Amino acid sequence: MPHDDPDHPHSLLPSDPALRVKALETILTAKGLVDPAALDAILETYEEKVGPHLGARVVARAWSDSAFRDRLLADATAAVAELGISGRQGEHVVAVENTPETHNMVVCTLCSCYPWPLLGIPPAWYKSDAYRARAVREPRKVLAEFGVALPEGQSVRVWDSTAEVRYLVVPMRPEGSEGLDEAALAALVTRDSMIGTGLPERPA
Amino acid sequence: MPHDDPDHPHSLLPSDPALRVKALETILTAKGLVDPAALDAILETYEEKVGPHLGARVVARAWSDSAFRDRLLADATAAVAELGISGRQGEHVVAVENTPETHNMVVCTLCSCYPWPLLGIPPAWYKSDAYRARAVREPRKVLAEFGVALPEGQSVRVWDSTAEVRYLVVPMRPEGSEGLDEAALAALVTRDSMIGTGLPERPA
Amino acid sequence: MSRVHDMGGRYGDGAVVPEPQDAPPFAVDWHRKALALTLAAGGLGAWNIDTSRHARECLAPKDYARFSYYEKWLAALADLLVAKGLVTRAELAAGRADPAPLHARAFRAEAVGAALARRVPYARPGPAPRFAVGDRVRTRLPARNAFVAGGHTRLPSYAAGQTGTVVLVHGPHVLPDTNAHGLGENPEPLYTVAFAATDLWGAAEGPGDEVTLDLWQSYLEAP
Amino acid sequence: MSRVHDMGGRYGDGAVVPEPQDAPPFAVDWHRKALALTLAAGGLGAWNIDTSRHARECLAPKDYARFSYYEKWLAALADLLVAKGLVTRAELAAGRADPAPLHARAFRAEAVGAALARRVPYARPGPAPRFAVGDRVRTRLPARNAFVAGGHTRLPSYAAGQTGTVVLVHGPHVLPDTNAHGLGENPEPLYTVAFAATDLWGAAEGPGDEVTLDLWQSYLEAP
Repeated sequence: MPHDDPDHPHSLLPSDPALRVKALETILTAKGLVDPAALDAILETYEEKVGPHLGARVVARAWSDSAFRDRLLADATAAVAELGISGRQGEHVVAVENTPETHNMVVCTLCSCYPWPLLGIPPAWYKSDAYRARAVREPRKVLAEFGVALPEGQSVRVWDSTAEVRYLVVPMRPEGSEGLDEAALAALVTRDSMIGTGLPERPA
Repeated sequence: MPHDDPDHPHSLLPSDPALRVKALETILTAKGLVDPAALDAILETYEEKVGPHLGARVVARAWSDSAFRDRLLADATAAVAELGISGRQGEHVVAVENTPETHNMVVCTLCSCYPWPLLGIPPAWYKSDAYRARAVREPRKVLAEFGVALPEGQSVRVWDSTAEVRYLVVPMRPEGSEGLDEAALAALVTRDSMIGTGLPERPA
Repeated sequence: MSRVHDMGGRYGDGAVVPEPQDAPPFAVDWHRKALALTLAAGGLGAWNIDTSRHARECLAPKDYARFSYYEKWLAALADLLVAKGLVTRAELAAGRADPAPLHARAFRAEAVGAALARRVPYARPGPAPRFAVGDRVRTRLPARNAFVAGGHTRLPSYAAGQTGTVVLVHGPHVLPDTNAHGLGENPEPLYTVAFAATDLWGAAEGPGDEVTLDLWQSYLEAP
Repeated sequence: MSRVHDMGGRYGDGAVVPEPQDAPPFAVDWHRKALALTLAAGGLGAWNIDTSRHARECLAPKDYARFSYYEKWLAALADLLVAKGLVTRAELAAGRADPAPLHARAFRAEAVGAALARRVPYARPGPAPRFAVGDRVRTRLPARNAFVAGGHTRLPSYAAGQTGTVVLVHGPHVLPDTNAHGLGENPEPLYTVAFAATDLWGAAEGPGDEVTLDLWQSYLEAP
């Protein structure tokens, strides 16, 4: 267990992070603790397979199919599996739906928990001290920094992800999107709208 | 008022602190905001006039003169003035006496408040994050780092200086000091013993 | 307060800087390698997710505050590798190690796809919940690990000693407070509890604003 | 939590390193100048002690955590000089300024000795105390400035929402929560309140261990 000691082993590594990575990679691959080909396979997953397009499919399906929406809100873990979405950090999923009365927004103040299988690698701002510190105390000021102003009468509920439950915001379906098919709807669903720091795009 | 903005003006100064001081001194003296001779006069006060020898005189007097001790514990602000001790950060003084039942220890968790007119400039450890963070939660572990182990049955009371009241610990008079005069007693009173992180020296 | 990572509600951090929706997942090349190395080393199974979170939390405050996200990961990874006896301080200092064959438990390339696509649930059989949706509950004060002094816990300081309302009941989940320290999974009912922003901060930005947290049963008591 | 300076009880900071009893008051030369400049500039009377404390607290967390004590002083001094219009950003960036005669309110060498030896009390006439020695009182939760969001306050987070016993009654003192922000001295009765270590930390190091804090009346309520 690490101690509360200034003498942390990591300080033996170079301080420049690019050199730190290189040193760790050299040591771990030399010792056979890491398979170099596994590194590429991991990156293939997170650079090419998962990403916000998966969450957008879920939202678009919920907008188009009210029975799916009901299943999603009742048990999102099962509902997203219907679309073949699974994986680490997506073990226990809860979908929270925005309404005219309540806007939902997700944060993890203690680290940076995030629904990876639905949204991919979290953006840097989600992992920033500023977001972690401020989202719970002043979500509306944070939203303003994203260009979002909530209408009068809409309250904010911020979900601080302190356990292994991962939250997916289901934004309100934008006006003017009637008649669009699921693929066209999914194209309106931005990453930030599923975290709650943005709203979906409006149809052109 | 400073804003919660990464764009603090201080970041315009050189980051090396010795160069920072030099730049500020150059600017402030050029603009006539600081009298260069005043800097020397300030340092003369804190390098040559005040220091822990003043607090030690107070403690030695309390050990030798029970009427003074009673006045000190009842109103230390007045009692230390009897010895000609006055000055900034000594406006409201409270003396707290160690007993076989209670050991007293002083900290300022929020900044580093300290009884300057009695003890001079605080030592670096008093101003360290480690002391500020830990003294209130684990005073006995901190005392161990000073080589102090309290006897069974003695509780610790830590005084967190959150206002303009400054605390002076009156340590217990060491065994073997019977018959010593005030000057000899004062020589036993260490700075740390008046903060509560040390005990007085024993007579040789 | 517990540790420097427990920053919810803190003042002083400046603006949040949004990024384009289609920004690449890694801003610079070393971020890619930092993530991949951390996941690959995690695949050795020498520590669990709670232990790795705690290793990041245990970074010195001055390091935690100045490190970017992946710098925290790298530092904690190095500390864990030494703590678990997988790498020596001498190897870290040298930046090299003597060659050895692939470790029996190394995370192999051919296993990666399936492993990352697999769910590893934290729900467990365990005690029946004491609280129900709609119940009022009060959180522990101070926020702390009741098993290990300074240990891992998931009750943030800003929500300590507060009264809220249960909005979701998740069933028993692995307790991080023990699991992080090799003290077992000790499953406890997990709840999502909603708190009024006015209670948490003394004043809310808007009427009805709330914050929810996921909290284990032992963090809670009837108010 | 309020800000990064509010560190009482924090884990992760390592050992305290004692110094010899007769160590010189300043370890290095720039410390001397940092102290002297800060006190001399303070002598202009452009800010009070609460404002200067708040300026240090408002440093960015990453700076506060890495700065040594006098580095915090210097950074806050620069920020205050600009905030009060005494120095410009351009002058800070240039490291120089056009010469000007000594300011009318500059702290003059011949005044220093008497000024530093003078007491400047913070006690004021004010309301009669509501609590007496021996009374039980509970502190505000959360710890916060009730006048200015994110403003200066002297209730540390570790003591918020806690119940203790009044041990000293000091009479009315200037309230930092207003005085730091130009909102007046607003004197309030000040108390020293003792809290059981078991209450503050969940467990005490030794039986009977206590922590006392100096707290203004508006921080307190009857439990």
